[in-house]
Amino acid sequence: MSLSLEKAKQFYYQMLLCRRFEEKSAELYTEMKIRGFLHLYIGEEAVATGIIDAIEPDDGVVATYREHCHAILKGVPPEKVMAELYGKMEGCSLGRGGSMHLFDKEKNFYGGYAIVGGGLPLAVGIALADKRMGRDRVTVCFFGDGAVAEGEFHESMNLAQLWELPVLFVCENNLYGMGTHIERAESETDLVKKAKSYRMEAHRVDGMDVVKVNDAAKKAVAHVRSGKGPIFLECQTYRFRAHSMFDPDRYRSKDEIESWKKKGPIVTFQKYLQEKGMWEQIDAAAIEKRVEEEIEKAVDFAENGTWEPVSELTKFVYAEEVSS
Amino acid sequence: MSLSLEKAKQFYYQMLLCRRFEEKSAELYTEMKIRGFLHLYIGEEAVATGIIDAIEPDDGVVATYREHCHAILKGVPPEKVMAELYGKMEGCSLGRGGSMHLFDKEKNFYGGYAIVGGGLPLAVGIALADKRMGRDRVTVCFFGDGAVAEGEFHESMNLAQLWELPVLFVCENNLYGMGTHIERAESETDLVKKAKSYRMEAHRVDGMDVVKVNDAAKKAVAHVRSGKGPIFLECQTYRFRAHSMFDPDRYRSKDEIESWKKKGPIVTFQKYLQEKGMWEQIDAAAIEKRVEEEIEKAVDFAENGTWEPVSELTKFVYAEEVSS
Amino acid sequence: MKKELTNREAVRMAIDNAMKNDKRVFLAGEDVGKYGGSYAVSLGLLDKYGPERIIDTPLSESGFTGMGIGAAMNGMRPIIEIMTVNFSLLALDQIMNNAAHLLHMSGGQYNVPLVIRMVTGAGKQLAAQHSHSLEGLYAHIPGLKVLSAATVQDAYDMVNLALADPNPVILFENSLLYNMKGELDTGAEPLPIGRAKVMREGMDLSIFAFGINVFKALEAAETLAKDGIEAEVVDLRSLRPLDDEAIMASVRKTHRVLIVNEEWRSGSISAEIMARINEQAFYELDAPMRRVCTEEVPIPYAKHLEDAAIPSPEKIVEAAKAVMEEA
Amino acid sequence: MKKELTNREAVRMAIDNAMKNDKRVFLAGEDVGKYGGSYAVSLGLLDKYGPERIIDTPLSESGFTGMGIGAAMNGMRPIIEIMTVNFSLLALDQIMNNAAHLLHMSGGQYNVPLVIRMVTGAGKQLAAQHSHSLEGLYAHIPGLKVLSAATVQDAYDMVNLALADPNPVILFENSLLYNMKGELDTGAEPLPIGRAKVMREGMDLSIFAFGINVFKALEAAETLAKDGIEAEVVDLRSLRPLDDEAIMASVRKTHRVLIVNEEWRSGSISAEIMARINEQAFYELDAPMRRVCTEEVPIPYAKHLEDAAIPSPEKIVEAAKAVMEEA
Ligand SMILES: Cc1ncc(C[n+]2csc(CCOP(=O)(O)OP(=O)(O)O)c2C)c(N)n1
Ligand SMILES: Cc1ncc(C[n+]2csc(CCOP(=O)(O)OP(=O)(O)O)c2C)c(N)n1
Ligand SMILES: [Mg+2]
Ligand SMILES: [Mg+2]
Repeated sequence: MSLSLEKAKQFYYQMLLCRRFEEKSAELYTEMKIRGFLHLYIGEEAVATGIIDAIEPDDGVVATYREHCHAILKGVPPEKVMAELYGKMEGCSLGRGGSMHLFDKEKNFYGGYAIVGGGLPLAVGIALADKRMGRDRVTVCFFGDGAVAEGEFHESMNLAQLWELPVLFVCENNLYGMGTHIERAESETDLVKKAKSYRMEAHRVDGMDVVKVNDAAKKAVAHVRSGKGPIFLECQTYRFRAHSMFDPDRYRSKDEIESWKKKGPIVTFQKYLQEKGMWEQIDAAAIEKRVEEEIEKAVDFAENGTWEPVSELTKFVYAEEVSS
Repeated sequence: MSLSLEKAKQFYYQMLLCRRFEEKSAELYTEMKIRGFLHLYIGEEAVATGIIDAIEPDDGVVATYREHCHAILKGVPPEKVMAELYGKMEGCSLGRGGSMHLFDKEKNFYGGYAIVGGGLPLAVGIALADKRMGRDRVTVCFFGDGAVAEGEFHESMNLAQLWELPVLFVCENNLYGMGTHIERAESETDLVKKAKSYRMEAHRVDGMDVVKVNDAAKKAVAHVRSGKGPIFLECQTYRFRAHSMFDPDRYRSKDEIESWKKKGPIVTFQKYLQEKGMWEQIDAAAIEKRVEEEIEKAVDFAENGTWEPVSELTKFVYAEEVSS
Repeated sequence: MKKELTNREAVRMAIDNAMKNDKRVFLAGEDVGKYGGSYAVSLGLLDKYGPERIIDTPLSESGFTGMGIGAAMNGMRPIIEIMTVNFSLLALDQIMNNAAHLLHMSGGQYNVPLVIRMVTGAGKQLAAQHSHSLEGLYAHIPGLKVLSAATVQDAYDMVNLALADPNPVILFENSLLYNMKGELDTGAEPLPIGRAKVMREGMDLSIFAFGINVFKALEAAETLAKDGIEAEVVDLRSLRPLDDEAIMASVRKTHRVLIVNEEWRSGSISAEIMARINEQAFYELDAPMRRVCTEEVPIPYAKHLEDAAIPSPEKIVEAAKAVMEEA
Repeated sequence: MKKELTNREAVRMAIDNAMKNDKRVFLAGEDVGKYGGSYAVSLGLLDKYGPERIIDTPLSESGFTGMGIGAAMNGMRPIIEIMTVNFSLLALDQIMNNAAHLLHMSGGQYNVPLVIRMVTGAGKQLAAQHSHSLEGLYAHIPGLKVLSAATVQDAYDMVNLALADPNPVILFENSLLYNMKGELDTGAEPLPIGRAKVMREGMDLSIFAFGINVFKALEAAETLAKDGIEAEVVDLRSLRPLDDEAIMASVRKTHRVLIVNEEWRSGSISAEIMARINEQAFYELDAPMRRVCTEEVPIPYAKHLEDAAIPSPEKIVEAAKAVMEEA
């Protein structure tokens, strides 16, 4: 199945936007405009791009602390994400959440969670509510290979399959949980087998290839939406940057990183477009320019944002009114 | 492989001892000599009997709250177990633990644990210590089908296999976790498949047949002791009594219980011995008498036990001396 | 409408009514359905509402509690039953890091209207791993509300208050009270979250308690009365938020304080109450405050040792007298 | 032997020595090996001792903490590193129900000589799920010992004290202190578990603190001194057991009390200290005790909000003055 030109442009734009957004964030981190933990998704953009394209605006996404791109792709305006990284009131979590806790209820972006594995049970519950309320929605839950070792992964897989809930579990297998290679963390490194041990339908996909991810996601989403129960997708990918800005990256070789960069999602997609004869048509330069402008706009927005008055500190500890 | 007469006598004696011990306990419970939760193993005796026979006195056992028989089979004197159920100082846990927390360090009985799944990580650690210290020991960890849903099961399986530790995991699959049938608790009810998803060697065995359990256990223990890593054994069994003395047992049919009773471990073993022409030789009446005497002795011992002075209440909150 | 029923029936009735009136409400937990609830609270509800709304869960405390949080974020009103507080530690990450923090860390976007019920307390010879009282641990967490019912009326009202609240609410129930009978007025306006209740008036000292210890305190108060000491017994009811106003009002009246709770003494909620009285009514105190708590020991199995470990009317009387004997 | 080094180096050196001298000691936790420790505490130890003794674990807090308990029961002396206290909730069941209770529920047979190290505290803009201070929660649990190091000397000594203790010991380390330099005397007899330390003498009020807040309190004390207020600053060091004797001694000297800790105010260890002073030194108090704690809010990301949420020297000065201004 060949990609439409429109889709091709969209994917290229999205992946580039993600990439540049995070490169800029890294820069701003060294300038100390952004603080706390900053986990970059650079190298893994094909996964979120391919997956989130396959769902509807009404569908939900639950993500981790490495979720800038997921938020943006789910429709959270980059400027609101950037403002959040700055800690400004105009941020998508009003500056309370920071990089690890992006939220946007309007966009059905259920948040970034910083306890590894902690988002999975929530995705189960969101999906359960949809099923019980007879809604046609799908919930996509992203997590890393490291999360697979947590008990919550296991409990969530079982619940989701047992109750046949509309969840798409997306494991972003970038081979490392911080500095620990999956070979040193999992007795069985074939994660698809793990999902299957819950009788869950499960597939592996090349997470560096946005087209393949998108194809797999579309099939998976159709399955999940049709009421046939959850699906587990393992996306094999790699992070080009350190785990976080604090990580001296001592645990893997430069060679390993370089070899993965050669199959990076943007390069891979470019090659694909060239092969299909579409590369010229998408006008990469124009996209690059558009992305640049957007990033600039986002940074401006964040720079001009306001600091929430300290008197508001304890706001949002409790919801005041009975929500309907 | 045929059983020696000696073994046949031993198994019959052991299973009968377990059975009568617990029948007596139930009686004493209604007489309010025993209180708290009392979980009976009646119907499942072939499992612990067959397994514990396959290990050495020096090997360790970690068990659950349904562990009277495991303790006795591991060598804890029945009278010390009974005294524990009475809450007397002469009990194997000095009356502090009760039915759910039998311990006997001398016998390498590492205890009964009442948090479902809570014993598994301990077994991993005990085995890790043996491996690191170059000891030749095996740790057997018992748990129920219900425990398989807990995150700790998953984490423990992974750690044990990842580090190739000398643990034998014995899942006593009696089909129910309290009132919840495994079909309503596990999306995949084939528990062997779960273990295999950690690359762990795993087998299923008829848990009502002590000979089969024992055969499987001997092979498993040899494998584990040889340093080849952990093994998972699913023993299919059934509890004839309610979950605990509090359980009105509303969730399963009388028929179901009766049909399992027909294949109960003692009846099954009796049939086996008859087929092998050994039944007459074991002198069941003599064994019954011996068991009766032991139970009587145990009850006497417990009755004559002493109550720990209240002034000792806070003893054992902290170990006083630096242990070596 | 007034009627007499047990604590257990009151909780069940409140859940039943809520299920009937609000399709968003469901009950989930281990053995709440087919077994009928480990303490028979939800007995009969499965037949009435079916397995889609009375949900038996696997043994996965973290998983199904988190599930409840997600469902609450997505428009439902889940009641999660954690069989006993002892097992809630397995779900504490979900309760603290997600349920309690979500509203704040999302900048006010996601509130979590979740009710978590759990049985608390010792007294049944269930030994070290099954006898915890951890009310103070939960009351420490911003974002949660924490209630403890003593009376039949509160057993009923608190389920309703919790369900009506847009925040995560923890309900502690003591299984030893389930069979206790009392009067329920289903038409009465419930005393809100955050309000304590004076159960017995007295001028000589204030005894603050909650849950089962309210009754132990009332019993002690009767004994004390025979010795001419009139104790005021206050049922705290709401452990987060605490009713500072009611607490200080009683202190200003009696000038002497005794706190009774079943947690291990150090760091229990008794300490927080003492701290607040010190902060807000220091000059009202005529004597050091005292507390009767559980001894700092994992609860032993043997009955006489368990009894010695936890509060009793006798200990309360003794401590109250000690408070009165101070200068 | 005396030398100057950082807190991080002190902890590392203590672990290193223990590994060298006792084959039963091992270190296990997430990224303690190849990564070098998430805060570089164990950097270099993998090369020295190999993966059998410096054990990188999967993300399985409950699993590997329970593993440590089992290994401790079976003759080893494990040091389990839980990357930060925030993740320790996932292991709390193992810590409370097993590590803390095993000795008692086994009738004295199985002690658990386990050391659990974890990073605590806010101040790094890590927001709601990564900024907890839960010292009081752990100090509530009978069977545990709980220590918090402020100085380089204690960072070193406490590892040794914990390893020598036959009970499970929780060590809290504040990552903001890791780079702080100080003097270490490796030959000195360490101040035992259960002992507080006066860090600055003063006659006017007692400030009790631990961990990073000792330094905030000392800074505040300097400011106060300029206004003629001489604060005594006591580093509590041991949060379970608390050093009642040292606390009361200071109260009897100054008659005024301020407690500083970074937990959420309600139900934090400040409350327990107030409770004990009320119980043991009530008549010594000239004024209500006060406390500077973290506001009752999940820690926000934005720096100015985070700063506003947690204790600071300014807040301590202000509170100290308020204590002094009382009658
Ligand atoms: C429960 C828990 N333990 C530890 C951490 C610290 N930590 C943050 S991310 C991470 C690695 C997670 O790896 P993975 O799930 O593969 O996701 P990735 O970072 O590779 O995207 C660790 C150990 C945490 N946040 N939560
Ligand atoms: C963590 C935890 N959750 C719930 C319980 C209450 N409970 C005790 S036993 C049990 C059922 C366990 O079933 P299974 O593991 O199959 O063992 P069985 O009782 O059948 O031997 C439950 C729910 C508990 N003790 N611990
Ligand atoms: Mg990863
Ligand atoms: Mg079972």
